[in-house]
Amino acid sequence: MKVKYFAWVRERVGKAEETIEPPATVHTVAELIAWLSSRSEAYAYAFEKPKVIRAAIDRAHVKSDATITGAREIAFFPPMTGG
Amino acid sequence: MKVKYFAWVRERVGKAEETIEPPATVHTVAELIAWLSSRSEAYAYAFEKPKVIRAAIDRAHVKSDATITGAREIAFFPPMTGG
Amino acid sequence: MASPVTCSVTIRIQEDDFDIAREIALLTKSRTDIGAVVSFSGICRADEDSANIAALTLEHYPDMAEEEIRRHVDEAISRWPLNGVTVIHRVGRFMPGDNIVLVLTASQHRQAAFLAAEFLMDYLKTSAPFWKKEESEAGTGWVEAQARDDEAAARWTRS
Amino acid sequence: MASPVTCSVTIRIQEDDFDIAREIALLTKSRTDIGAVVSFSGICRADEDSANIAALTLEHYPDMAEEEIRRHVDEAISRWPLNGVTVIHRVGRFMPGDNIVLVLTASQHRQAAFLAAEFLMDYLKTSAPFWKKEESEAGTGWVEAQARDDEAAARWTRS
Repeated sequence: MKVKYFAWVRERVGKAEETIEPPATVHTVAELIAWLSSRSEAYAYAFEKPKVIRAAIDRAHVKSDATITGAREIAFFPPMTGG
Repeated sequence: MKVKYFAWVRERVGKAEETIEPPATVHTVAELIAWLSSRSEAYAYAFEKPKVIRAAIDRAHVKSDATITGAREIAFFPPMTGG
Repeated sequence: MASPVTCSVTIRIQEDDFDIAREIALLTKSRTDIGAVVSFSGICRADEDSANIAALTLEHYPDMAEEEIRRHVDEAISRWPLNGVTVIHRVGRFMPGDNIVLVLTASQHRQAAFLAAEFLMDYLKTSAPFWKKEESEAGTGWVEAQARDDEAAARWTRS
Repeated sequence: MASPVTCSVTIRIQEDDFDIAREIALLTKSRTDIGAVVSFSGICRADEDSANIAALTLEHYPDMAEEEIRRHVDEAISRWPLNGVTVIHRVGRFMPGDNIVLVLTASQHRQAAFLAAEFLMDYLKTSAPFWKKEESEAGTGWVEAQARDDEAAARWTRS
């Protein structure tokens, strides 16, 4: 699946998007964040406060307990500050 | 004192303004309306529903019990419908 | 200490149309302390209470109208931190689609700008000495004041 | 029977500046059923929390941003009788005084236009995927979300 990062999540991870293949044990957004955090210090830094991170699956806001099954595109970003 | 009429009050009275000298027994806006109403059918028609009529003394809204003593300009008009 | 907000005020009663972009530019020009500008324009509609409006005539009490608007602008400035307020009310005869009134408010934050614009419009409707006369299929007559406008204005009353 | 309100919708995310007068003209042109137009423009300020802002960069999630705005415009149309809605959000790098966002709402009556514009702005602030980065004397950093914006958005929640 494709993962996108925005704002300071993107800066900390060090890339804007990538394609990942999480193990089958990763079912939810929260589990995906935990798995990504285990990959490197950069990810661990980006997701150090998981409660602050917002997520979207296929361009719609989701909560951290949302399932990632069937997702084509998952995005992670800080709280929005537009307008 | 000068009296001004606006909107349908003006149309019913038949003039936009005039100078009047009410008797010394007329102290309040309500008494002035009663005195004007007694002058002719046109005035009586204009002021037939005195509760609907709004008044201003020297360009500030007043209630019907306001004193007219010292007033230079009194205006009568229906509820406002601007904006 | 924050420097006090300076609020520029423009009030005009005129027959001519207004240009919203020009008025906004005048209000915001060479200032960088404004974060939010709200504009309200009131337009002559063709359909009022299902009658077909052909034209609308606005009559006013010239001197009092400007004083009354100024009192309410001052009140708005005392309630919200505003950087600028513009009120333009047209008078004369209007066709459907014509502009009638413009209220512009500028502030650092959007809530103040929105609230001040609503406050000013509610008071213009119920308290500024303007009167509308409609020409429609059903004849010509003075517009009656709406209870909903009085209710809208009443919500700003401070006890 | 009153004919159903038709609401024209324009949503754009762009680097270029917008022209409020042009957008209002597009929304109201050759219509005579609109009585009220509210515009909100959000402008880059020089002073945010007493730091001196030199520039602001707006980043966004392109596809989601437009979909998210459209969802909220549809929600606004379902809540209030609107004749037209325009939302333009700029992205890129801005200087103090530059326009950032425009929300236009048109309706028969002013209350619907005001409420819909406030609703859309509250949701743009908290729910549309845009992020601001500030360059100031104190350095460069991402703007933090404001609790007051979440509170403003929460008042529209229907139980």
